[in-house]
Parts: sequence; structure tokens; C-alpha cells
Amino acid sequence: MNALKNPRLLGTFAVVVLIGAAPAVFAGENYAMRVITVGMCAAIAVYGLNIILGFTGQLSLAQGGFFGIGAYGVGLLTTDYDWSFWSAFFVSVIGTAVIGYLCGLIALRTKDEYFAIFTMAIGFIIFLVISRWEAVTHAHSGVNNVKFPEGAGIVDFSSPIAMFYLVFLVLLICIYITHAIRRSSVGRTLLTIRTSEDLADAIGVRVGFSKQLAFAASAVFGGIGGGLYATVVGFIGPDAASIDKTFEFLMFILVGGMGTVAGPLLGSMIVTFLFELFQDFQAYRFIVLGPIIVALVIFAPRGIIGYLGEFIDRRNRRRRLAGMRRSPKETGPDGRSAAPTAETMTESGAGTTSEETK
Amino acid sequence: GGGGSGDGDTVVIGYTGPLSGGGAAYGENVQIGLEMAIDDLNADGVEVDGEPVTLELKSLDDKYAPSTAASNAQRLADQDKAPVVVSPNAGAIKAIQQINSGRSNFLISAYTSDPAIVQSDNPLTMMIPPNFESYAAEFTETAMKHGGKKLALLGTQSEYGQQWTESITDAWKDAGGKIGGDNSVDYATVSDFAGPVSKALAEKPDAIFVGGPSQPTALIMEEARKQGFEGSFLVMDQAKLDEMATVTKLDNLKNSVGVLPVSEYEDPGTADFLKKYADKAGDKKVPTSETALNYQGIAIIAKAMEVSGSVDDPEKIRAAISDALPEVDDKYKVNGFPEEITEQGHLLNPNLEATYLDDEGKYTKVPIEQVSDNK
Amino acid sequence: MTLFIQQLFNGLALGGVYCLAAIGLTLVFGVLRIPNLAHGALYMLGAYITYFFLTTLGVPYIAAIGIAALLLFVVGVGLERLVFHPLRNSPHTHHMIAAVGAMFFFQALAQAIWGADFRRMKTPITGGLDILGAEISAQRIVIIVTAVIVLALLAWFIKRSIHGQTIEAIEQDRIGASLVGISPSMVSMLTLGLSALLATVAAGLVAPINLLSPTMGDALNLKVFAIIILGGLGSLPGAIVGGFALALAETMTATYISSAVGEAVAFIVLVAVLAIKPTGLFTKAVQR
Amino acid sequence: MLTLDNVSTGYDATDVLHGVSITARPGELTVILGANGSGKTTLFKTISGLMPVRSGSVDYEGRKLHRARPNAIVKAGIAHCPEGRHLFGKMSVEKNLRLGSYPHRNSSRTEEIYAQVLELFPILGEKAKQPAGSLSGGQQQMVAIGRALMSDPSLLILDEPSMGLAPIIVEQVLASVAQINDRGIGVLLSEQNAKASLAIAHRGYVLAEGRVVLADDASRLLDNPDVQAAYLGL
Amino acid sequence: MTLLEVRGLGKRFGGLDAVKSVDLDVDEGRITAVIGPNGAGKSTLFNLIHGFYHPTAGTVTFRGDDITHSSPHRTVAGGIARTFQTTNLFEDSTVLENVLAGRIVRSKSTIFDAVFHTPRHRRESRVNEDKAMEALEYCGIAEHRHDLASNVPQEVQKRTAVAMALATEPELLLLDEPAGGIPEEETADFGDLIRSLPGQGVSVLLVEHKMTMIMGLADTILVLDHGQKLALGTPAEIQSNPDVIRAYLGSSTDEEN
Ligand SMILES: Nc1ncnc2c1ncn2[C@@H]1O[C@H](COP(=O)(O)OP(=O)(O)OP(=O)(O)O)[C@@H](O)[C@H]1O
Ligand SMILES: Nc1ncnc2c1ncn2[C@@H]1O[C@H](COP(=O)(O)OP(=O)(O)OP(=O)(O)O)[C@@H](O)[C@H]1O
Ligand SMILES: [Mg+2]
Ligand SMILES: [Mg+2]
Repeated sequence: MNALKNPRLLGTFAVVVLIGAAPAVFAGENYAMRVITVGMCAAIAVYGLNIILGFTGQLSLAQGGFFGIGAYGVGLLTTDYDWSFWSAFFVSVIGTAVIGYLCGLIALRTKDEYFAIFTMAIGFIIFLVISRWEAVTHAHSGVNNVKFPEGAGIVDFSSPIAMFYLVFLVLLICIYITHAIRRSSVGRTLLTIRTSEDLADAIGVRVGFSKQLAFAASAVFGGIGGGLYATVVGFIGPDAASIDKTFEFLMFILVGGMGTVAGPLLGSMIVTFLFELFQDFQAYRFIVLGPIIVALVIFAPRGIIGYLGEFIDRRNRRRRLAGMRRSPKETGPDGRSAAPTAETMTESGAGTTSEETK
Repeated sequence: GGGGSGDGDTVVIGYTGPLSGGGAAYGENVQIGLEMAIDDLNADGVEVDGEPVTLELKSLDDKYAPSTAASNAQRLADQDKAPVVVSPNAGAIKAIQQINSGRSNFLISAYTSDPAIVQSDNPLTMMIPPNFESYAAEFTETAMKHGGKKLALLGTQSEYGQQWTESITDAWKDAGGKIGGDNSVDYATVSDFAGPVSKALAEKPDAIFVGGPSQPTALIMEEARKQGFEGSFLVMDQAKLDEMATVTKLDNLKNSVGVLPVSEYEDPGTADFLKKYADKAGDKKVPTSETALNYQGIAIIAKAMEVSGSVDDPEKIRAAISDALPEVDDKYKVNGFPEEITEQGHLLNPNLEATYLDDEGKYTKVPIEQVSDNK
Repeated sequence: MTLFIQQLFNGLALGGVYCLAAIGLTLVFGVLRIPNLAHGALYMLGAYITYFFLTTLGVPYIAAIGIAALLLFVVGVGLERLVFHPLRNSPHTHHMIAAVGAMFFFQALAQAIWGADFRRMKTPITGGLDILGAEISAQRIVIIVTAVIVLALLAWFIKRSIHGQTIEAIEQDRIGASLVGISPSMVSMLTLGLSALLATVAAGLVAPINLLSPTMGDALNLKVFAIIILGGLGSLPGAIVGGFALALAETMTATYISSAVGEAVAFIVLVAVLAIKPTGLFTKAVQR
Repeated sequence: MLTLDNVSTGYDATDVLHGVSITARPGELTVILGANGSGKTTLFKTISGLMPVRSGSVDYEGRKLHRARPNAIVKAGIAHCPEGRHLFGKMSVEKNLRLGSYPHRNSSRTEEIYAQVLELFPILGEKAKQPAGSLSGGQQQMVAIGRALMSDPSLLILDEPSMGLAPIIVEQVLASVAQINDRGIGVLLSEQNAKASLAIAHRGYVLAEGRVVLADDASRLLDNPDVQAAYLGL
Repeated sequence: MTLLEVRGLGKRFGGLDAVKSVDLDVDEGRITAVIGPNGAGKSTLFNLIHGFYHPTAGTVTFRGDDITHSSPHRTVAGGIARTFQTTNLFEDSTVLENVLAGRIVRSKSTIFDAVFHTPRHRRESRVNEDKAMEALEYCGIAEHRHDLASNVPQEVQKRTAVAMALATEPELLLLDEPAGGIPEEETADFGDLIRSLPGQGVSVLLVEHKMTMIMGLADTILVLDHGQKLALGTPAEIQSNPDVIRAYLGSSTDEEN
């Protein structure tokens, strides 16, 4: 239970518990439940983005597309082909993984902005296929009456609360996986790639392969989020795969904090509610929201969790320095307080955290 | 039902539509119709179950995205206790249909001519405009009469445009005509229409099927005339000939068949409506059927509330529509007022008419026989 | 054959528009290292302001474009100061999101001022030419000619004039540039201003053959990004070749294959090119 | 004359330089010695405007420079050849050099100085058309010095110009520095090779942990036992 | 025993022969140095051996295996580590994390191990930390382990780079100007560190311009000029070779030290 002494994990826990308790508060409010559940589906996709962008540092703009593939996979298989939800969900996620992997093969030959725009093109092609391939996807007519998950007579997923907890459970698994990746050598691999591919290469990291895996993993999360989204909303149109979705995801991750464990969830929830809040301004809400987005990026560039992390880092460092002063032998020449560290590696290193708790 | 019994004097009419983004102009047209109707109805006074009721419009923007539309609808129903939600887009309506009879209870006032929405047997949907499939046969006949047997397809590439293209294709073939390739383009994203028009004209057609939003449709027709096309146009119902005339010369639009402009209707309330519209939106803006039909639609719903004696039970309201129709005040009859509502929820006007804009620039009415909504 | 020639000219005119819009974007990328997703919105704003001066105030066409271009130059400079300058040390994700925020703002603003309706801009340039049986409107010829002139001037400016080279210098090393006496923030402002100015010229030229709406920049935005990536980010010749190549590919596939493919062709070409050459067509490889 | 009076600056919250005062007389070669991390590079960056001055003042030939931006400072006659070179990697060697004359772009002296630079580093003539980024480390160092000279400075700041150079080139570079100085250009130099640099310098300062701990004529520093112990390995 | 065998190695950039027909043997347990004027092709030679560049001619053999066309990560896995000429570290990570990154190549656990927290994963994490600490202590920078790499002095950075390379458990270490940027008087300590490596089973191939250091360290020296071999021999031989003095050492070196 050492983990509980780590304020970051504690924070993540708090957010999770808070959201998990939402149905108690909003039980009767279909609208609130819907917004939260849809927000969680998005959060799952954002966790995918977190892997490729937050850990590996590659800005993928295809996430909306993968989300769409997951959604359409579930949507089309459960309606036109009358599959059960679970088999459709499983196949769609595998399908997203395969498509993600194949796209990654080419995409990851490119770097930085090329990668970003290249994945944007992939995302757009996915969108075009969905919105134009009438015969298979019904184009703009969309997919209607997507099945609810089968509850095997135990759970009735047509109840918003059951649906909420299903998505919540999947979300928890995604968060755990994110956490596990981060503190493992796999996470360290991805983070070295983010800092310098050349150097990573020189110390024996299989850069191409690792990026490939990260990209496929991010696609899978996108597919999972999309598949759940399809069953939650019941009807899907091509907008489920649009570039706007991608930008939405990006906003979520930026507001929450890139490369962190709790950031994507928190960001998704906050921005979703912000958007709903501003609905009353109708068309003009973007006159306000646009500048708010810009201001957030300028004044809170590391996101909410990033900020908290920075705060905790500073405190830890102060403590450690205090500790070092007590044992003079250990005082290094560099006893000044360090620059705020990037939120990520510092915490991920098994070294730092276990040191602390020993 | 949900029921806002606490404040029985105010009833929220919910509206979710595209108020920003590419569909914003369309969404605003609908919104104007709703506002006009609500203003007029409140001025006249609505009385339900002996109590005076004030109607209030609450609009939310969905940017044309179905899932957002459904969230909005749920919000309108849950938070604002709206018994009716208006949506002007087939995809959005389908998404809203996922929630209006299960999780939440409200009537959908559906502005789309896609019959799919009444084919889904949703008990709480009211479809306002005529089924678009009704137009194809008459359009074909009229166009063949004024042009020839060869048709080029140059509609927009939206869902709706594609459905129209299909429907026209069938009708044209049934009438023994010839059809070239499908040249449809996305009217919203094309930077220059010259390319697609050149391609369509290369087929040497006698008639061209066009249509999407009015303004780009007008530009396509203008470009076709510039490139020397002299045949006739079949104009999809999304485009309105009078609205098109505001962006291009009437000359470019002549010899085409399309839906009847609002100003050509002779319903009892049409003239007043046009005046009020000009006051509200300025005389530069042309009133369209989106505005007029939704104006009628709200009047019908308000009357149904009166007849049913309920402002919060959508099922009762829906059931009362049939009886309410003959009771609606003449001033709200502006654009082919319906005489009945089908079991599936489609408002029907038995005397549907389209129009032919002739070489003199005069509108001639073309009666339309309506097809069944069943598949 | 007539169809081919007709489409060739249509493609060239479209290419001119793409190029004018793309060069600004590629310059901005080179200097500020940001993919300015608000570029399409600047283009849209340029079109509306031209419209305002031309139609609402009755200023002559060329003058209206000129005034609008200058105003947009100011808007571009403002955008740099208020949005991108504070972000100069952030990763490009932040720029992209900030740019999207700015784009939302501009679109909402345009809708608030001019409404969501399509608007049509009239121009004094009418008539057309008959070239080998193809009917080419004068407006399109103006587009092609203007594009070529502007591109030539710009290429000369960047390669030959020392001011142009400052842009290149900053692209390659900001600190080095400031040490030789170049002011990076000044050049950044000028570049964003210049890119907005070029976008306005493009918009002013196209608006008469298309319609104005708050979202008119969206479709162009994606394409223009495809173009500059295809050509190689920051590469001027890349943007020019990419612009014309994609426009022709688009027109020709739409004509001879299908319009749906025509719409996607820009992105398919992009994917294909990057699969073979991951840094675009016109980038020089350089050692670390 | 360059005068730094009580200058402090640093990164983030902490200061790296603490009240440093230094003068570099016109035409003289002034050398700054100090261990790694003692703040030499930071000092130079502060002078050339790459870093803000937090307190104190910088004065050059009667002008206050501590608020000025790098471009103004170059124009005032101070050229900085930085650690890490900061060349324009994709541009040819020639363009790199010519951009060096940007502050005086219309001056007639450009060609003259260009010829002088090629005379100083003949290899650059051979590589004139090659992208600077493809040169070897040492060759790039020459381009960097050359580019700084192209601005026709009255004071040239060289931050470890011999880093990574072959012994024979180190010799040449230090000889060139002396030569540059002989032409009347003041030089402010930091250099690992303390002995060789003091040998050609007029004055020297020793920095330690961001403070000036010694300041004297070069010849006297060479004889100073503390300096000998710490920097000359004697 | 010969660890690394380079035969007829060549690399052309455009019209320039950066490296041409170079033969070199690196013996096990020895320190071999490469020197030469700037632009002689030393870094290029390293890049060729390590797989960053692919040669246009010749072969590279390591322990009898042909690694001419190997990629860097396979070379590292095979037992050759390197440092860069310009210090290259993960700057926003701590020194310890940098060194831990060197362990990645020896880690076998996968995402699944991490997710399910398998014994293998736990065991490996422990081993990695131990080995990293070992490398840090060996390089004498253990006290800096929690400092950000960008904040420590140049010399510590150089040592961190060596520790990171050592963490990959190499048999051969390629050091490109490891003491560049370190003042002359401090290079002695650094030289001691390098000198001790063969005793730990790590042979060294070294590029350096600091003659004091090279002469005291190297068993064999290869001198390159214009990409080609100018001389090969013991430090004493090289120091007195007139060609080398003319092309590289210059006059002052011997009298200076
Ligand atoms: N970008 C930076 N951010 C934070 N601290 C820095 C930065 N650059 C340098 N420092 C710190 O400032 C102090 C002085 O560094 P500086 O580079 O000026 O020293 P120097 O004397 O030039 O050393 P060297 O001989 O290694 O070049 C050092 O403690 C260093 O760690
Ligand atoms: N990618 C490249 N493209 C073109 N030329 C190159 C490239 N890499 C190296 N060169 C050239 O090859 C030659 C050898 O360069 P290299 O970096 O190997 O020299 P070096 O011996 O390491 O020099 P230094 O001691 O200065 O680091 C140089 O002339 C350089 O200009
Ligand atoms: Mg320094
Ligand atoms: Mg080298």
C-alpha cells in the first residue's frame, strides 16, 4: 500500500472515486449521466492519445478516425449483421488494432510535424471512407439502433446506470494499463523516444518497433472508446470519426495534463462540462470559448495534473534537499532547486518513487 | 412523463440544430420560423386546460452532429422539461429517436423529408415536410417535356443529395431517359465549380439534376449556363429558386423545375407571414420552407396541447394532432397546410405542388402526387 | 480533348489558389515551426473583409483586395503577438490547439458580424476566353496570372534579398539568427502578417467564383496542409509544385475517375509520397 | 570599452551570476577563466542579450545595453560566437558568413571582410558551397568565428573556440585570435587552455561559482600561484 | 584476441570520401584510439561501426559476426555501446533515469509483464536498478543521481553518458571525444576512469583531441587524415611520426606538456 503514500496516485484515486460515485448523485438525470458516460468513452480514447502523444511525444491526429472505426465496427456489426454486442466489440477492437498497426507502418517513417499531418490525413481518409462509402457505412444516414451489450440476464444495459458502470470499468482498466506502462521499462522506452530518438537508438532501444507498438496501442484505446460510444449513444453518424473529434481529444488531454495518469480523465470531464455549460450561448459560444482555449494553452500549458505534479515535485525536492543537508557527505555541489521537471520521467522512474517510500 | 407541473404557465419548446459551422444558415432559418410562431402564439394566447400558457423557445447548437443533437435533446427534455424538441436533420432525428421514447419522454418535431424517420415506428415523431420521393416522377416528366431524354447528375454529396440522386435516377430511367455518370460533388467543400460542371457538360445532357444549399446550387447553374448549357434543370428541394435568385441572375435559373417558393403559396396566412418575415429578417432575406413549415409545425403542436389539455404528456399531444389540425387558426396556414397526420406521424398536405420556372421567368405550378412512406 | 483542356485550365486556376494559400502557411511553418491551423480562418476573414469593402462600401475590386490584405496583415501580426509569441517555447501540440481556438473564434466572429448565410461577391472582371474550344472565364485567368507573379516575386525575395534570407536563417537556428543581428520576433510577426496577406489575396481572387461563408476556410485548410507536407515543410518550391500538382490531380481524377476519389486524392497522394519519402518532396537531408 | 557593473542573472529561480563586474578595454584581449559551470557562458549570453540582466548594468562605449535585444547589441559592435556554434545548418557556408554581415548589410566593407575571413580560414573557401551542417566539428567552429567576424565588430566574444579542435587547429585558432586582436578588434575569450590563452591575452578574470575571484593583467595571472595551481596544472 | 575487425571500410557523401579503405583491429582488453584533424572522418567511422550510417564499401566484424549492415539497436544488443561527440543526454530526466534508460536493451519484460506485475517484471526492475547504481558508482557520480541531467556540470554529464553506455553491459565502448569541454587539468581523473574499463571487461575505442590524455591511455593509435589511414602505432611511434606532426599535432604539443 506504499502507493497510497504517493500523492499522485492518491489524486488519481480521488478523481476516479469521485466519478465512480456520480450515479449516486445524478441517478435520475439522464442528461447528466449521458454527458458523463459519453465523456468517459472519449476519455478512453484520450488515454490512447496519451500513450502516443504523452509518452512517445508523437502527435497523432488520427485518433478521431480510430474512434470512428471502433464505433462503426460495433454499429454495423450489431445492426446490419446482427452480431451480439460483445463479439462485435471484440472484433472491432482487433480490427482497429490491425488498421492502427498497418497505418503505423507508414506513419512512423515520418517524424514530428510530418507525422502529425500524416496522421491527420489518415484520419481524414477514414472519415471520407465512412462518410462516402454509402453501400457499407450508409454514409450520412448513419447507423441506427446499435445494440446494447448483452447482460446475460444478470445486468440490463439499457439502464443508463449499468451502462455507466460498464464504461467506467473499462476506463479503470485503461487507467491501470497506463499506470503500469508508465512505471515499467516499456514506459521508460517510450519516454526515451520522446526525448531523443537518436539517443534512444544509440542505447539500443528499438525505436521503430516501440513506436509502432505505441501507435497500435493508442489506436486500440481509440477503438475501445469508439465501440462503447456506439452502444451508449445508439446512433452514430460520420461525425464520430471527424477531425473535430480529434481536436476535442487533444483539448481534453491538454487541459488534463499530457503524459500523466489522471490527466486525460480529468481533462475529458472538465472540458465536456465546459462545452455543455457554454451551450446556452449557441453559435456565439466560440467567441468566448476560442480565447479560453488559447488562454488555457498559454497560461496552463502543462494541464491541471501537470501543475499539481509540478507542485508535488517541488515539495519532494525540498524534502530531499533537507534530508541531504542533514547528511553532509551527500550534499552535491548542485544544491540549488532544480528546474521544474517534466512531469513524466521523474515520477515514472521506479527509482524515485521507491526511494521516497523506503 | 416528466412534466413541469410546478410552473404550468411556461412551456419550453426545445430546438437543437446547426447554429454554427457549415449548416448554420439552415439552422438559423428553422430557428426564425420557430421564434415567429412562438411570438405569434403567445400574442394570441394559448390556453391549456383552462390555464394560460406561455411558450418559450430554447435553442441549442449541435453543429450538425447527431450525437450532440441527442445530448441536447436529452438536456432539453430533462432540464428544461421540454415536451417537444425540434430537429431539422435526418441523422440527428435518428439519434434523438434512440432516447425519446425510452429514457426520456418527448415529442420530436422532425423537419426532414427523409421517410426513414417515420419508417422506424417511433411513436413520438412528427414529420413535417413532404416525402422527397414524391417529387421525382413529376420533375422528370416536366424536365423531359422542356428538354430531352439525356440527364446529367450533379447533385450534392450529402446523404440527402445522394438519396435524391437515386430517386431521380430511378424515375428518369422509368420514363425511358438516359443517364450519364454520377458527377455529384460536395457543394460545401468544392473550391471551384467549373471542374465538375465541365465534366457534367461533357456528357452533352439535355437536363441536369442539381441541388444542395441554394447558393452553391445557383453558382453551379450559373457556371453551367456560362459554359453554354441550354437545357433544363431539375432542382432538388433543398435549394429554393427564389433564394437562388438572390445570388445569381434569374436568367441563369430559367427552364428549371423545383419546389414552389414560399411566396408563391396561396394559403390564407401566406401574405401576412411574408410581411412579418420581412420585418424580422429584413427584406434582403428570402423566406424559405424551413422557416414557413416549422412556423406551421409549432402552431399545430400548440393547438394539439390545447386539444389534449396537456402540456407535459407527449403521448397525449401526439394523439391530439389529428384532431387539432382542422382547428388551427388560418393565420398559421402559410405553406401548404396539412390536412391529416398518418399513423406513422407524417403530416400530409393533399395538394402538394412544385413549380416550373419558365423562359419568361414565371413560376408555373406543377401538381405532385405523393408516394407512400412505406418502404 | 476539349474537356481535357477545359479541366487543365480549371486545374491551373485551382492550383493558383492552393499555392497562394499554401505558401503563407509553409513560410509560417518555417519561421515559427508551427502548423497554423487557423490559416483557413484567416483566408475566410480575408474574403469577408474584401467583400465588405467591395460590396458594402463600393471600393473598386483591386483596392478592396489591397485594403483587406493590409488589414489581414495586421490581424496576422496580432495573432502572432497574442497567441503564438507567448507559446514560442511550447511544443507544437500547444500551438495546434491554440490555433484551433483562434480558428473557432474567427469563425464565430464572422458569423456574428456577417451571419451564417452564404454571400456572393461580385467582381468587375467578366467575360472569358475561348482556348481551343474550352471556355475559360477571365476571373480564372486573373487567378493564374496573379499566382504566378506573386510566386515569382516571393521566390526572388526569399532567395535573393537579405530580408528573405532572414526568414530562412530563423527557420534553421533562432539563436544563431539573433546573434547575427536578426530579430526573430520581428521576423515572426512579419511572416505571419505576410501569410495572412497572401491568404487574403487568394481569398479575394477566389471569392467571386465561389461563395463566402464562415466555414469556407475549413475545406481549404486540410488541403493546404496536405500540400505543404507533400512539398516538404517550409519549402517554397515544394508548396508551389505541391499546390499545382494536387489541384491538377484533383481535377483530373474527379473528371476521369470519380468525384469522391477526387476529393480524397490529395490525401491519398500525400500518404503515398510520405510512404516513399517521409520528409516530403523538397527537403534537403542534413547531418546532426 | 565594455563595462559590466554588478551584474546578476540566472535561470529559473536561482541566480548563476552574482554581482559580476568586468571591464574589457577597447582593442584588448580579455580572457575569462573558470571551472566548468562557473558561469562563463552565462556571462557571455548576458552581454550579447541572449539572457536578460536581472540586476546591474552593462555599458558599451557609453551606451546602456542591459535592456537591449541581441540584434541591437550586434549593431553596437559586439559579436558573439556562441558555445554550440548555432550555425544555419542547411545554408551554404558562404550564406552563413554573409548573413553575418546582416547588421551592416549595405556596407561596402562586406567583401573586404569576407576576403579576410577566407584568408584566416582557407578551408572555408573550399567548402563555400557546402551546407554548413555537413562540415566536421572543427570546420563548423571556423564558420562560427568567421560569421561573427563578418559583422565587423569592435568586440568579439569567443566562447571556447577551440573546443573539439585538433591540436594543430587549436594552435591556429589561438593564433588567429591573436591576429584578429592585432587588427584592433577587442576580444573577450573563454578557453579551457588557460596557459595558451593567457599567453596572448592582456587581461584576465577568474570566475568561480558566478563571482569574480581574481582580476589582473594576464602576465601577472600567469605568475599567480593560485592560478597556477588551479588552472595551469603546475 | 581481436574483438572488432574493420576491413576496407568506406563512406562517400556526395563526392566526398569521408572514410576510405580503413582497416582497424580492436583487441580485447585494450584501449585503441583514433585521432586525426577535424573532418578526418573519425565520427563517421564510429557511425559506420555502430550502424548509424551504412558503409559504401568494406566490412565490420564483431566477435566474428558480420555487423556491417546492422542497425544501432542491434549493435548495442550485440555488445557495442557508444557516446556522442556532443554530449547527448535525456535532459529533462535525472541522471539515474538516464542510466536506467541504458538498461532498456537488457530488459525482457513486456507490457503484459508490467500490466500483470509478473515476478519477471519485479525481478528485472530490481536488477535494473542495481546495475544502474553500479554504473553510477563506478563512474563516480552516484551523488548526482537525482539531479536533472541538464543541471549538472559538463564533466558529470560526460560521466553520465559513459555510465549510460556502461549500463547496456557492452564489451566494446566507442567514446567520441569523451573529454571534450572538460578543462585540461580535470581530464586526468576522467582518463583514470577510462583506463580502468578494460579491467572490467570493456574494451575501448576512443576519439579524442586531448593529446595528454590519449598518449597516456591508448595502447594503439590510428591516425586518420582525409578519411584514410595516415599512421598506426604505439603512442610513442605516433608522437614522433613526422607526417602526424605535420598534419595533426603541430609544433607546440610536446613542449606544452
Ligand atoms: N539552460 C540552463 N538552465 C538551467 N541552468 C543552466 C542552464 N545553462 C547553464 N545552467 C547552469 O548555470 C551554471 C553556469 O553555467 P555556464 O554554462 O555559464 O558555465 P560555463 O562556465 O560556461 O561552463 P562550461 O565550462 O561547462 O562551459 C551551471 O551551474 C549550469 O548548470
Ligand atoms: N552527412 C554528411 N553529409 C555530407 N558530408 C558529411 C556528412 N557527415 C560528414 N561529412 C563530411 O565528412 C567529413 C568527415 O566528418 P567527421 O564528422 O567524420 O569528421 P571528424 O573526424 O569526426 O572531425 P571532428 O574532429 O571535427 O569531429 C567532413 O568533411 C564532413 O564535412
Ligand atoms: Mg561554457
Ligand atoms: Mg567528430
